[in-house]
Amino acid sequence: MTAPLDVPGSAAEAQPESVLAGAGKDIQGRSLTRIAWMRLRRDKVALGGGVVVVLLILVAIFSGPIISVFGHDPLEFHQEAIDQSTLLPQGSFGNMGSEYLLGVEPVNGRDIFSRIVAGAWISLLIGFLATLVSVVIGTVLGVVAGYFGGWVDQVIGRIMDVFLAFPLLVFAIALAGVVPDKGFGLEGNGLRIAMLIFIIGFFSWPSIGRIVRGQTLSLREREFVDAARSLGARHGYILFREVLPNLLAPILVYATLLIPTNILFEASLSFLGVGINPPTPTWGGMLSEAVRFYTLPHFVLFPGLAIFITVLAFNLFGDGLRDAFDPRAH
Amino acid sequence: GGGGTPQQPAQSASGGAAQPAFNASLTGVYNPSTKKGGTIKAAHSSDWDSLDPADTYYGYSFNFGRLYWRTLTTYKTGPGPDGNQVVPDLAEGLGEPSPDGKTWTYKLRAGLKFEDGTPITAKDVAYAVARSYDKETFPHGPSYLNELLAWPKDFKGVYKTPDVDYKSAVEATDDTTVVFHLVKPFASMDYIVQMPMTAPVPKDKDTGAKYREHVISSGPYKFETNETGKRFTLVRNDQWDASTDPNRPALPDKWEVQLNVNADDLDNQLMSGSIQLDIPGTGMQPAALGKVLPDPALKARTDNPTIQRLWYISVIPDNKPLDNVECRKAVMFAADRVANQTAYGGPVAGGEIATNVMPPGIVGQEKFDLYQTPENKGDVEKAKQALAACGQPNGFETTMTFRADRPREKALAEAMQQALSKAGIKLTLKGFPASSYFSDYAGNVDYVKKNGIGLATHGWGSDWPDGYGFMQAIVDSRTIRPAGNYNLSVKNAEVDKLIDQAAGELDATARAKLWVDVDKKVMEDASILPVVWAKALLMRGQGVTNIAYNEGQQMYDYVLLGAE
Amino acid sequence: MLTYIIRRLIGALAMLIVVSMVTFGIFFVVPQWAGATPEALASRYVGRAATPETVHLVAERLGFYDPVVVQYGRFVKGIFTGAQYDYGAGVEQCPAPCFGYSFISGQPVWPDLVDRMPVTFSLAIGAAILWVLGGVAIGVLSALRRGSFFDRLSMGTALAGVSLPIFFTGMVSLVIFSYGLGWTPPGGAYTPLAENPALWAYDLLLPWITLAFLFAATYARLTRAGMLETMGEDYIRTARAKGLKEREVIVKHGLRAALTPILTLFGIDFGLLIGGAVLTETTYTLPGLGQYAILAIRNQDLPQVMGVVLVAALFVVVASLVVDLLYAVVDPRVRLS
Amino acid sequence: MTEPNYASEPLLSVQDMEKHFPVTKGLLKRQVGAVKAVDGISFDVFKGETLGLVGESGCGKSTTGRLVTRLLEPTAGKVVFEGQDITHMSQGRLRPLRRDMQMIFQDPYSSLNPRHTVGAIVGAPFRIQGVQTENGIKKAVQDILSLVGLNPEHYNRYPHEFSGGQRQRIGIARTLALKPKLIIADEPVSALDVSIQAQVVNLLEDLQNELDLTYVVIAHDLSVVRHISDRVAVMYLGKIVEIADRKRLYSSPMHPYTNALLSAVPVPDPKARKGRERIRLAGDVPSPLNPPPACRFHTRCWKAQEICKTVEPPLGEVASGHRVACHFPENAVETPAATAAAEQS
Amino acid sequence: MSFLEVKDLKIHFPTDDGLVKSVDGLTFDLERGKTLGIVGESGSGKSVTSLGILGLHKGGRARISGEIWLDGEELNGASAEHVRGLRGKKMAMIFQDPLSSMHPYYTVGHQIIEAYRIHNDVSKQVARKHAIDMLGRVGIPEPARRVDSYPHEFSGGMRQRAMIAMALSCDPELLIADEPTTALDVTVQAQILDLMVDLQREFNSALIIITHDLGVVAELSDDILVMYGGKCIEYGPADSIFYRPEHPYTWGLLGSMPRLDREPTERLLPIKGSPPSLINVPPGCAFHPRCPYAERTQGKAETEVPALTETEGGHLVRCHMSRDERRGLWENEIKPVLETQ
Ligand SMILES: Nc1ncnc2c1ncn2[C@@H]1O[C@H](COP(=O)(O)OP(=O)(O)OP(=O)(O)O)[C@@H](O)[C@H]1O
Ligand SMILES: Nc1ncnc2c1ncn2[C@@H]1O[C@H](COP(=O)(O)OP(=O)(O)OP(=O)(O)O)[C@@H](O)[C@H]1O
Ligand SMILES: [Mg+2]
Ligand SMILES: [Mg+2]
Ligand code: NI
Repeated sequence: MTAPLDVPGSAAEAQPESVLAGAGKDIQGRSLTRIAWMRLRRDKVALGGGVVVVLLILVAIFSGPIISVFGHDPLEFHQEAIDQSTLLPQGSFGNMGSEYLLGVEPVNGRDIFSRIVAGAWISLLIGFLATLVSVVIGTVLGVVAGYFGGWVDQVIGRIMDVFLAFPLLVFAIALAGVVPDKGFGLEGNGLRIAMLIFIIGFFSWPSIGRIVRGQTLSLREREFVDAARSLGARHGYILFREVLPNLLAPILVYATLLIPTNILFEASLSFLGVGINPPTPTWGGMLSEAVRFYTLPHFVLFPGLAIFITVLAFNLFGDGLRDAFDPRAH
Repeated sequence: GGGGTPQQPAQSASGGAAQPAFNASLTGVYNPSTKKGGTIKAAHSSDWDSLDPADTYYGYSFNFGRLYWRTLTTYKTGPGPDGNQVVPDLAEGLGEPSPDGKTWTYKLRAGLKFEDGTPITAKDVAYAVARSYDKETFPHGPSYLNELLAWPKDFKGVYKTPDVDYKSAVEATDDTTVVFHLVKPFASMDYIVQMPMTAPVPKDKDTGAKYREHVISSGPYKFETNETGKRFTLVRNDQWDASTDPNRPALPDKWEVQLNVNADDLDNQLMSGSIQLDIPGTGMQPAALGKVLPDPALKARTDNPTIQRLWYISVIPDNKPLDNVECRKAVMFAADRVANQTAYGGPVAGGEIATNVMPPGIVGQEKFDLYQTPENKGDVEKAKQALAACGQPNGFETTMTFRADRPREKALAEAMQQALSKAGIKLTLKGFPASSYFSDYAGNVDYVKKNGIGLATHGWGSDWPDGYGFMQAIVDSRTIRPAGNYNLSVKNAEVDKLIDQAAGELDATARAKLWVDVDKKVMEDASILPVVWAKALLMRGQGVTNIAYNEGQQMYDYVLLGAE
Repeated sequence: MLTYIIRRLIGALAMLIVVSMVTFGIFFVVPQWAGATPEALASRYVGRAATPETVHLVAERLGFYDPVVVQYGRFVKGIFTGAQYDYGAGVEQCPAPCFGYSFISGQPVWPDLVDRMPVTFSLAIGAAILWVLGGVAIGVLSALRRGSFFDRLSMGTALAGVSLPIFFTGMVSLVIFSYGLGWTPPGGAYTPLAENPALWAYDLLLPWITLAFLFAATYARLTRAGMLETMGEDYIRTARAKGLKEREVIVKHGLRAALTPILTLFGIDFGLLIGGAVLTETTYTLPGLGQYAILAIRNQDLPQVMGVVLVAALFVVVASLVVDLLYAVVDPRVRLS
Repeated sequence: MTEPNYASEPLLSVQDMEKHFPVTKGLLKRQVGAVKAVDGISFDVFKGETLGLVGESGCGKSTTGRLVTRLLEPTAGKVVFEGQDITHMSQGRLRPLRRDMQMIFQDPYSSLNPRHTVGAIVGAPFRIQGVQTENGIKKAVQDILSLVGLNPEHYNRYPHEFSGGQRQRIGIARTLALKPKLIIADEPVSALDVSIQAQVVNLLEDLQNELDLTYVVIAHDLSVVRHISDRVAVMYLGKIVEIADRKRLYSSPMHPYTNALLSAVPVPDPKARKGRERIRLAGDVPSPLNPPPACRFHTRCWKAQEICKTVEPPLGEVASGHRVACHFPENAVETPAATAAAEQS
Repeated sequence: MSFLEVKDLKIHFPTDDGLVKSVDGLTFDLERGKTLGIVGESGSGKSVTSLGILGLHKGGRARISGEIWLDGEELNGASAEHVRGLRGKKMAMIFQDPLSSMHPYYTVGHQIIEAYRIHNDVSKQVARKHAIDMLGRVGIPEPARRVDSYPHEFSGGMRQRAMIAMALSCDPELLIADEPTTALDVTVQAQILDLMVDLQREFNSALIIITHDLGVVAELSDDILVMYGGKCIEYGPADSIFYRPEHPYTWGLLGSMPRLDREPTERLLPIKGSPPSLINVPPGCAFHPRCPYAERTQGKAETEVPALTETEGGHLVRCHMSRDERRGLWENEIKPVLETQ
């Protein structure tokens, strides 16, 4: 016989307060996403960051139309906007005005506004895809290390240590400086962008890898993994069906926080002169040119601000996301 | 002004303090003085290749080195066109060629001494020349003498084969006579021996590759301290006898040289006066230009000479369709010379628009223009015609290389890309690190062929101001080797023939004419797209006297300078 | 404990070997994909218009005709047993650790490195003091006044600090404070401490502040997070229940625990910085290891690159070892085995 | 209610099972010792019965459970399930057998994947085992949900939307999906509040009656174990020290340790505290890293004598179905050690 | 006036999700030398109450109202600094999880010395002696050596003893033990409980013991307070609560637990449903959704909060049913089931 067990409807409703009732035990599940979203919505600063991120993405996607409406072709020279003897922009403030919203570059008079807008595309592309590379490498290695443990973990852990001890920037420069310019069916800037994505992604995976490994380690100890094992589940099932879904939130959060790091990494490489081939504009590249023209505030500031705002927006958003997903934070 | 001897500098100068004026030291000595004493503070934005006379190949090094070394001949000091002339230095007079032009004899002055007081003899000069032969130890220095002199077969350098007598190439027939034996007639020997390979080195003080750490002075100054890569100081060499040296007034007591100073900081310090001399002498940085040019007071402190340097683009005929001369001509016509000039820094800091290979300062140079375009801004029509003749009416695609760490070359590449696109020629730009640009990329035959490189930015400055000194290295197809080439585009048998003819021609005017012919041939071949004959905006340091721009050195004449 | 240190050192050695092999690989193998020959490599290190013969000789002297493995072996041997350098007129002994001689200047690399270390040390130590003090103080205050105006302001600033590229802040501060106001010396200024301590500090002030700003931001955020976490721990409640004064609760119980993870981060950051603050030194043209690294790479001077990379990696390894040992001192739960 | 059948073959038989976790040290990961979590235990479980396994924390209860279900590899010994030796069976061959042997976990919060719906959790066994169900998995899952007293409508909800007790029901539902014969329950109620514990205990009992299940229930709460078990095994430091049917064990425990355990349990009766005479054990359970030799309990035992430190008492049958590993058992007519000692002297 | 008097204590936490009424109008008192047991389900507000008495919520987000009188002093209105001075000396606390409650970086001795020296102006040596003394008194072997051990080097039972030593180092007059044995094994639990009884006798302190184990309460307490949903639902002398419980929740608790001291029952009598949320405490009687007798109150249970009324000598119950009804149910329906089965 079955016991007449009562299922009180009300108690079984979704109760965010079960978060409080079960103090100490972290509550996850879809609620996590939902609670996170609730928290995020209340976090105006993070939302602001998110809005800026979305705007930036839109700007990057629609850079073509934006440039054609508000500026000039980012590659086009405007000798007429340049003082031919000093080669500096004519007029004050770098020839800023309705014609050139943010002024023009010295020497060749290219439209800074257009170049910054066009640069957004590269920065975001590299930021996102490099992060994707790191996330893929980091997640795979992190999960494998955390799940299988033992010598696998030892080996992967050592690899991470090596990466952490590398003077990465130096390596990235060395590598970016000597890469051949043809290969993998790509050529020219296509290949360079791919290389940068690879290099940046490849050098920044350990940060995600560590987090994923840690999370996997603790997930592996959770009883639902044992439950799956005792049902006869294979490693693949456990990894993909049981462990991975629980890693998505932290991965998402740290990926969001890695994007700005990678954008900065790209900017640093471009700044050090091993970025994309000209004339394709990048923010770091613009800044590195601006070094020679440091007397022109507009030339220095706008690309710098572009990097700053982008990175800040991602950081704000990522921070908010992390807080929102943090089971401990209220 | 006339080129007075340094002892009575610049007759044109008024007695008192000179009035600062733009280009004041191009034609006369600015702020002339004979006052001795004081210190000149100089700075360099990077590092010397080497301080060793056998191992250096930079113009500034040749110029500055004269403070601590003396060569058989040297450029006449002082401003104006006379600076291109060579005058005797260690030697009593210019070289005496044998009638076949294959033996050159130089006689040394009397009373020459090294800093340690030992006399300088012809043996020391011959030893220095022989020593410079060893390119394994001295890879940086010029190798003219390696090729010109009749070295014994088994001679591998003074260190590896110390017992081999090299007198078949260079010998000291007595204490004061140096004789050079050439493998072929060569007219410009006086120019060659003004290079530091002939600066005497005492054999017993020679430490090979380490000699650079302490070079034994034969000039008016000697090393006091030398911190490699950071700084060094020169102080008076009391063994130097002014009476043996008509070229060097040796005014300051001391020279302090700072290395690896940030280029922008260097300019700022030069303007403010805390540094008095910018050693490389290649001109100010853009940031400084922006301050100097609009400011009359600052501008009056500057000079703007044209130097014997051509910035150019090799139009490499190795790949289709640039193997067709018409296609190369299309490039010539399509290029926007004004934009190119701007890329290099404009008419002031960049240079004069170049229409042919040889720059104006070269003896006997002629200016001509085979590819005239309206206002020098390129002619799309003519370019298209040329394209049609080449069989590429819709244009073509090719790749242009440049040195990524050189902003001007980058700007040039961008300008070319813009201009050529108007004629339908699509350029892909590729930047490479300067350190491996010639070895691995734009100067590597295989690379260029495999990667379809069509255009490559280059620059060339003369080693001495005649046709050979300027042209030979960049238009002689026989110099082409697998890697490290400066010339990959000019491969023309006729050009090579003309070069041989010119090199052996002892008559100066005929020789100059032949070099102009070479120039014309190259331009007809359309394998070099000249960009600018370089100019530099040089700033005279504050508190520096006796400043004159010397055309031979292509910068201020460092041995003339004095401190107020 | 001793075995632990030995094990770590062996691990470090293995890591340095990996690092050096990768560096070698990047230098030799990648150009070979692009079809570079020994001569092509050698022609990087000759003067302009050098003859093929010169190039060949140089390639021979630098040993480029040997297989990469042999060259690598020679390099490693040099480190352990020293190497000899033929300078033409004689042979010089380069004692171990010999990182070889620059391909370009023929100067031994090790003295160069030693020469530049003080600059980087000065930069790193000064900045570290500033950022640790500043970052931790701000982090603690923010955590204690969570949600206050101060908290929001400092965390906002911290986030800005993290988001600003140092080459941008460096450039802007140089333009403003050095070129504009003339308060600080221009880039490139460095006076050794022994020479003139006041000038040393004055020259490094701007780099210190810029660098510290970047790191202080991170540390403030981490300290705050760490403090918030520890202050919620049970043992803090115990300390309060004992009647401990709040200040002591914060400093002796809260901060002590909150700072331990920061120690780890500090070890790595500091180690990396000592290994070369590439961007800072480039921006301020400080003659330290970072600048050296960049120059070496620009000049493709392999011995220099190897030297600086290995030294950099060594510092990271040593720093993390020191941190781990310290950790065991600070946190009795950590057992080193 | 079904009665256990002791006459037939045991459903599960564990023989001399050991599990040693290596402790490594040094450069080469030299093994310097072992945590003897389970150190040679044997017991049988018969169809339809509930075997309770009690003992203090760290004595190896969970390890035993995990060894039986082959979540851990035994170091030595044998596990026989339904006559098949599964000790070293490969996971692949084991997979079909897993249907018959399931495990309930202690922590209802960590045993359910927070990212899966109840439907997915309870349906997982079908998917993993590739079992076809007549009316589709959903129907089967809903049937099980109502069996454990959950609303089948809640198929699409996530674990966090349920209370602790309900979650434990979900966990139980998952184990029931494949209609197992044996269920190992590792502390199924210790994470729950008292009022909820009772619900789950009742559910387990009802399910046993209805589905003809066999249980091994691991717990440290003696009263809960007594409530649901037919037989009880008491573990101490990796060993079973006493095993007997419930009545005997609780009314006349023989091993001093069992005695001490029973007398240590606080009784919810204020008057009882005055009258009761308690055995107080000194100290804590020793570390399984280097357990005391011979009788492991001798360090805390008030009856311990020299022999306890040198001779390990076997788990001998003292009365029918009552085995105890002690030289000086209580409540026994004759002590095996005393006899042995007498014979020797 | 009693030694400790708590009057209408309310501790509420405003959170993002709403106001958490963790403690909602709690009144009790306690004499020195007596023990009060507080029982209730998880989340019923037991720990919050104890922390509230010690003033450990101050400075946090808690909203505290009501009065707490300790030895004639009102604590709730007193300055934080004053209350701090009382902590450790006049009132002390033992926490549930001794490992996380002790600072991992300091030795056990250090932590006891620290506690002692806050309130006693003595040298380190003296304090150390005292610490060793205390460790010995709580039954830690070789106290002079173990005083320099770190908490993680102690076993669970030893840690809890050390915790007790720390709490008692200044002879507090009020000792609150919040689930002091939940993390421990039965045999060790028995040791600790014995120790607490002995020490309480020795120090003659007032003891509050918080637990959800009715057995522990029965073992130690003179008075018992049953909490549910932040409120006291039954409060009175231990005997009275155990032998004549009047609240259906208390019945439920008794019915839920299997008992060793009686013949095993066939079935347990669980309380249906699950504990309430403290944000949305059910209106009226918080227990009504789970109460089998709720309908007997004709809907009052859903709307009206029952008052805490006295039934007999100090035994208070919060229930809508009449006293006779409750008595009747207990005697006729509940008690027989619990005892006979
Ligand atoms: N994976 C492991 N590696 C090393 N030691 C382990 C491992 N798992 C368990 N142990 C040790 O084995 C012993 C027995 O552990 P087990 O979990 O079986 O105890 P338990 O009786 O279930 O205790 P509890 O009541 O605390 O759950 C313990 O000392 C434990 O520390
Ligand atoms: N600082 C706080 N902020 C918000 N809510 C809190 C806070 N502290 C406690 N609570 C809530 O108050 C309620 C009562 O908590 P309390 O810790 O007193 O329960 P308890 O009876 O001790 O339970 P347990 O038996 O699990 O220890 C819980 O719902 C808890 O989530
Ligand atoms: Mg267990
Ligand atoms: Mg509690
Ligand atoms: Ni336009």
